[in-house]
Amino acid sequence: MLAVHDLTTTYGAVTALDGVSLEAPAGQVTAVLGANGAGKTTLLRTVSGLVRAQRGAVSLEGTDITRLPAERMTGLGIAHVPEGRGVIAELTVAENLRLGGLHRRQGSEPERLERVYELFPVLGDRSNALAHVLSGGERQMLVIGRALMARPRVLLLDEPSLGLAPRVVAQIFALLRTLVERDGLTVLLVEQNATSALSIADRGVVLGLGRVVATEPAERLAADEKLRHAYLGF
Amino acid sequence: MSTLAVRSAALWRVPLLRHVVLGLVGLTVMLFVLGSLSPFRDAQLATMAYLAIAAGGLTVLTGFSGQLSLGHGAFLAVGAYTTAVLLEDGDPPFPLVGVMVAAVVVTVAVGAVVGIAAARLHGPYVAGATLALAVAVPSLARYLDGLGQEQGLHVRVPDVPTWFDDTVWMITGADVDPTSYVAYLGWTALVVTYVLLANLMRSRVGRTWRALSNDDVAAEIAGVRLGRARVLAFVVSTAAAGLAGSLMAMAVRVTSPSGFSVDLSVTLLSAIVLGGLGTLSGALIGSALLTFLPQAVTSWGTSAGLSDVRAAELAPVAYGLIMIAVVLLAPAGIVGSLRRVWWRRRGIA
Amino acid sequence: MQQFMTTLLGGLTLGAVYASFALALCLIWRSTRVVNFAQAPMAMVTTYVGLEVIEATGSYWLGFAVALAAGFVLGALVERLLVRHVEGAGDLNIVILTLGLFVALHGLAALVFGSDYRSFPAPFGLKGLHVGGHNVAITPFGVFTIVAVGIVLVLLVLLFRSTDVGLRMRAAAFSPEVARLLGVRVGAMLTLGWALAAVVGSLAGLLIAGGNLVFPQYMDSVVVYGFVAAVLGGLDSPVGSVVGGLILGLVLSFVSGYVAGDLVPVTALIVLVGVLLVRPGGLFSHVAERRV
Amino acid sequence: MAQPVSTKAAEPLFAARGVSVRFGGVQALSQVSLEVAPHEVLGVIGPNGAGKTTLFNVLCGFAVPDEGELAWEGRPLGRVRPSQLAGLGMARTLQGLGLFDRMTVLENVMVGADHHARAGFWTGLFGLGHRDEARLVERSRAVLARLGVEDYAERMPGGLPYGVRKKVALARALVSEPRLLLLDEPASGLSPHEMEELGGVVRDLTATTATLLVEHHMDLVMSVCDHVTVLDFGRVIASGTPAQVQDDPAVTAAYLGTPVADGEVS
Amino acid sequence: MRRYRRLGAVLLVAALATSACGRDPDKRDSDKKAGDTTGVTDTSIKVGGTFPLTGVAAPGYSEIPKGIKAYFDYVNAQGGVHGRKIQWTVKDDGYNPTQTSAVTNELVLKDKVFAMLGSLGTPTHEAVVDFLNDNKVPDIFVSSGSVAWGDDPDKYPWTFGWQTDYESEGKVIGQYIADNMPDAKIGLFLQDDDFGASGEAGLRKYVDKQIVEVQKYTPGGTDVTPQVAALKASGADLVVGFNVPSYTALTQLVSLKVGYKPQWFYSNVGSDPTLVGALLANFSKGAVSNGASLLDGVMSTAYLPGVDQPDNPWVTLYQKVWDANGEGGPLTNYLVYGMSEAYTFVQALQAAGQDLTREGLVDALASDGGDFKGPTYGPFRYSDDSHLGTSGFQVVKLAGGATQPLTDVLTTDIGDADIEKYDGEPATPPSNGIPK
Repeated sequence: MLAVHDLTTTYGAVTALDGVSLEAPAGQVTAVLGANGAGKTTLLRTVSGLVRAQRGAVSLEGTDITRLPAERMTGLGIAHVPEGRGVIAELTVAENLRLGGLHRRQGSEPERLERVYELFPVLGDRSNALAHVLSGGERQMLVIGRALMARPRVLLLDEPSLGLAPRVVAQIFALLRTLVERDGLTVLLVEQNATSALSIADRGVVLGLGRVVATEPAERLAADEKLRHAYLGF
Repeated sequence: MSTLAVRSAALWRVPLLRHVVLGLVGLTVMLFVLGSLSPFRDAQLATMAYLAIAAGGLTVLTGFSGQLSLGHGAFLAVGAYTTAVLLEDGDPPFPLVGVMVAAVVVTVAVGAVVGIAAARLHGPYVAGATLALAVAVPSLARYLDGLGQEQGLHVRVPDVPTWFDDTVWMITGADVDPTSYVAYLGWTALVVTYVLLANLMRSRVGRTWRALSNDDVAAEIAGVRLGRARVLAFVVSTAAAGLAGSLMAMAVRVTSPSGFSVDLSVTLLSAIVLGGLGTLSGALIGSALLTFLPQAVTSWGTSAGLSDVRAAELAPVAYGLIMIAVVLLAPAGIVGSLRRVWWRRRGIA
Repeated sequence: MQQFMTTLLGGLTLGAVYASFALALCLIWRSTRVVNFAQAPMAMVTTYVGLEVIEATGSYWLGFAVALAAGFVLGALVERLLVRHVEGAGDLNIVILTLGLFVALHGLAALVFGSDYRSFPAPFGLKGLHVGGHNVAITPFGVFTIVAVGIVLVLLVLLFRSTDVGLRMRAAAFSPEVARLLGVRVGAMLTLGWALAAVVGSLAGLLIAGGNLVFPQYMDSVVVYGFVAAVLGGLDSPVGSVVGGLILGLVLSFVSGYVAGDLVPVTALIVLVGVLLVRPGGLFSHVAERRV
Repeated sequence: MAQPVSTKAAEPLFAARGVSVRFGGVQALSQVSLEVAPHEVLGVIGPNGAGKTTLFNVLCGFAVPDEGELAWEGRPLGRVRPSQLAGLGMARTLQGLGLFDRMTVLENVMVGADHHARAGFWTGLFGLGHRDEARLVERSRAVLARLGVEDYAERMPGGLPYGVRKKVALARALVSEPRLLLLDEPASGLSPHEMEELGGVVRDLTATTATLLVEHHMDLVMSVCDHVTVLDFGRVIASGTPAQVQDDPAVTAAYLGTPVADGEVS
Repeated sequence: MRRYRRLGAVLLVAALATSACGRDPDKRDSDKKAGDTTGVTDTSIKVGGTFPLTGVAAPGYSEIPKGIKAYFDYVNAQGGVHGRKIQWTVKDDGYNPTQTSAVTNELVLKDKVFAMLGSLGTPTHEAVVDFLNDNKVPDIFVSSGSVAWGDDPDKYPWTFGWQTDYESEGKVIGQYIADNMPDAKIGLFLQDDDFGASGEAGLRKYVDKQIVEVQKYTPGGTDVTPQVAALKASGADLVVGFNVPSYTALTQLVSLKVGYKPQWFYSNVGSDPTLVGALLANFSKGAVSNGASLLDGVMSTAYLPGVDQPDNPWVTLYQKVWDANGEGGPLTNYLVYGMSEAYTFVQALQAAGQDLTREGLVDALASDGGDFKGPTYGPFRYSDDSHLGTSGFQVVKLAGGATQPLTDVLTTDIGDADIEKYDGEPATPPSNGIPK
């Protein structure tokens, strides 16, 4: 489905990604794991075209999309969900959601809004509130709901667990799994919270200092020493 | 011989010596140049001198400490009106140098107040507030009876002192008429100002300014007291503006509100942009362009068949376009761009 | 009493003009974080374009429409050709750029349209209105000025609140990166923002010009007062801009009518600095956060 | 390599007690306390969003705590302004380097030495301060030499390798001869070799200086720190020697997370 | 160290010696004793002037130098004056004194004109009058009615006025009001400078007690609503305006707005019906159907024949000159003004004789100028004691774009001089249109 080959990205003199290759097979959750600064977020930003790749290629179902600008991604069915701070705080919840659905018009807008409110009832309750007042968990739900408004085929998720209480994390991850199984969504999930991510992922990729350290099925990785070392250094 | 070369090279590194030597050379050249030119050229050079002094001050403020003043014309006005009040009857209470010092002192007092207010603002707010100042000061001069209202005040430059006339005559064989006298004053003041400003820029104070205009957060962490440094830059800059205003009053011979419109402030800013933000030589080049470019452009315009009136508008069009082009193509300005090439040659950058 | 009414109504009309100008500044500030010091000369140029059309065709409204259209084009061009290329280059460069534009447009207008005073017609009478046998010191054109600014404010609110384009523009302004991820063409939205702002600015130019004399510097005072009005309301708030404009118009009108005309700029300065020192974000802003 | 010294008995050089900060509705820090003893390296670690940067900003006066206080040698500090740090004997590096790009490397470092300068405005104006300047130059060059980058003194930092620029930033902090050095993610963007070098420098500094290190490279933290404080959700979840912290299950859980129970969406 | 001290001593002595020996200052000026002929050759005379060609005061005034040029061209075409052709250079000062100073520098120091002629404006000319007198440049016929141009020849021996001064005009207007409208409540609308102040001084000699309100404006701003509102509020039913033409148009517009209908009495400067009418005509059709008609009934003064009198022999001459040498377009009162100044200047050149020097020109004007006959209604006052220009007026009323005289030609002078009826015959131009 989504394939990344030999991707290299630098910020000035700093190399953030150093020849990363990985695949996110259709209808599966692929978790990208790693400690702070391992290059996880950069990976997503490069895939979606926010950052220019120095080298390497990104392809969607065999079509090269490396050089496409970010605003074209929704049109291709790729939704990049930034972490919870990616809500537009100055807009209302409903406006944030509407914004997500401007580009792919399958079904009427109220209908799609309704669907998101079904998934996240709390958003429905606060639809006219400014996103500014939402809690961290609600913000995370909002950015995911906003991405779903475009009915994407591929979801790029950036640290959905960031700053959230474990109970909320569990709720969001469970929802994600449901979406994958019900709608056949392809998910590339970037996470620091390895155990949680691996518990819903099919496969796991561990990044360390901008390189792929390991690629393994999720259950195997969960018990792997490499993971522990990448995170804790011991 | 080589030790002498080494030693003089070492001495050259001492800013004071280097600046004073350059200053003395400048003064000498000035003496001969002004003596040999027509009074009209001298008058133009007097104009260039006060523009350059003001632009030098603005360089400290905008190019060095990163605060944008669109209201420097207002400070020139303060200096000019102080001078005009003291020179109204052509018989100042103290020598001419004292008049200039008084202009500087009064302007600095105003500049310090404005600087304290401006240090608390940032970015476009400083620009907007100083722009409002540029409009407010001339209108205040209109309002106050003692300042001659719309008509302004006459400025009578005292007669050329005999000793000065004689000395110049001895050296250059030319007489000093009142117009040239102002040019001599202006260029002497220019050289002194630039030596002092150059000293300051090379000193620890200048380094502090450059640091805070580069990155104020990092500068603050490194121990720079932002507010104090910013106000100091304002004070130094307005001191130069006061001196420039004083000379402008003498060169123009009248001080009236319409002489200090927003145009003047924008003109000064364009001088430092044209020449390159942050260097005194840039300010000097920019002032020269402002002084001599209009005539060239205007005469080009008339020869291209425009009427006098229309041709006179070509100069502002040229400034405006050059300002835009500089920002788009060479943000470091003329001198800055040359210097960058120089660095690249020497492999510094 | 009569003078009070005259001053009050004069202040409201003037305030409406400052408000529309401040609104234009605010639109640009919100989308690109630029204070467009060239707003006034841009409006001056489009007003001249309108005047030429009026003189050629004899139709005020045609000239009015052409001037607004010219504003749209000019605003878009300035964003596309100039502003876009200095984005992220620092406050200083952007301000200098708009000032360069300020100087150049002044000169160009004088070159092309001449620098004589020219009278600009008004579509409605310039005689004061009579209400119940009393003369009210507001002309039909003055009423038009206030109404026009009101309509523009309502239209802008509708645009931003109720249309997809408005939503896209707001998203692009508040959070360009997120907007891109959601498929918004941020560049196009910024261009549109400048174009709309220039239309509003052009309207201000036409409103000042109507029934008055026009020359290349006729908008200059509005540069300062429009900026003060925008800051008064908070550069980020369109409603604040309008309220700020009206407040400033009234304050300045009363100072001019009862104290001295020459003190108007000083008053504006005092208001500006006072507001900035007490509430750096303007009367209608939330508390500014410090960035590290 | 770590030499855990029992310093808890000694008077701490710098301490934060019960610091809490709220931003809008988010509790960024709650009741955080830590102590840095003289000559000690204290590491502050934690997963993304744990509140490390906020803590750093509080320590430097960029953010004002809603509760709690800071103390320097046992005396409460009150409201600190960033520019006062140098005077107190503290120096900080910035995550984004914060070098002055239009100044040479040497001048960059000299700005850091500014509070040692004696020359004032008037000396500067009349160009008389060259002896004082010479002292600053000497001092700055010495620090650059100590970090092995004196060859770059006359260059502009913009075009230099990242590792060199990091060292320049460190030199700018060190030249003020601080008694407490605050390092904000000093290892980000460095190669493993450069990181090792950095570790050596930090260890060497303990002779004169205490260091507070916010870092996410565990190798570095575990090898140079005397003590480590772990933050999660704005709270201190563990504190102790590197060995103690490594064995703490709370730390492992914070970093690796907890498994998600399979279940239906509520 | 000691060596430097000795060097210092030498320098000091040298400096003292220099200043002590000083050169004889007169010697250096000796070459100028014969008279200054700067700008004069056997075949040409360079003359320059500064005018507002752009900006607030440009409408109308920018035509004056065109009139001057047309008349000089006419004279040059007939051989010039004493065989010399007059070269006329005009510089734009935008009515900004700072700019006036700069362009005057250029005319005097770079272009080296023989004399300045007709330079316009009170505040603007204030900026350069000292400079011109210091440099002994004839400063002829300042286009402004300030009494500063001529009331003190000792202070400004090189400066001459031409038009009627504002103080005398104020006196004539004041006396007319006192005689004919003794019950009027007078409001004043004044330009905030010497122009307004002199007019007010003249007026107050006759109608001090009738004045109920004084409002001033600064050239540049175009909003005069506060001033007009204040005049209205004061209850003034007669407004005397000492203002430039643009402000006549503006006051008329604002009066419409605030519903104010006093009797207007504009000084000669601001009352040109053609120009003001043109400015007003462009405004909305409903309100101002015919700009000139808005001025019907407005009172003013006149000291020169205007284009509404096409049969006046002077106007006939100027029409001929303009048709032959002008830039096209209709003859206007500002062109008439310029040509009249140029005519008087040629008279002065004739009087100065074949050997033209700056001193000669000024002496000739002071001794013979009082007897010049020309287009002005009254005589000139030039003498050794006064350099003020003409002093005769008529009070007139505007109707249908033309002026109707309300009085005889009256003459007076500044200060306490009486106002008298002038009984001299109106002069007619010589047949070739060039003064002898």
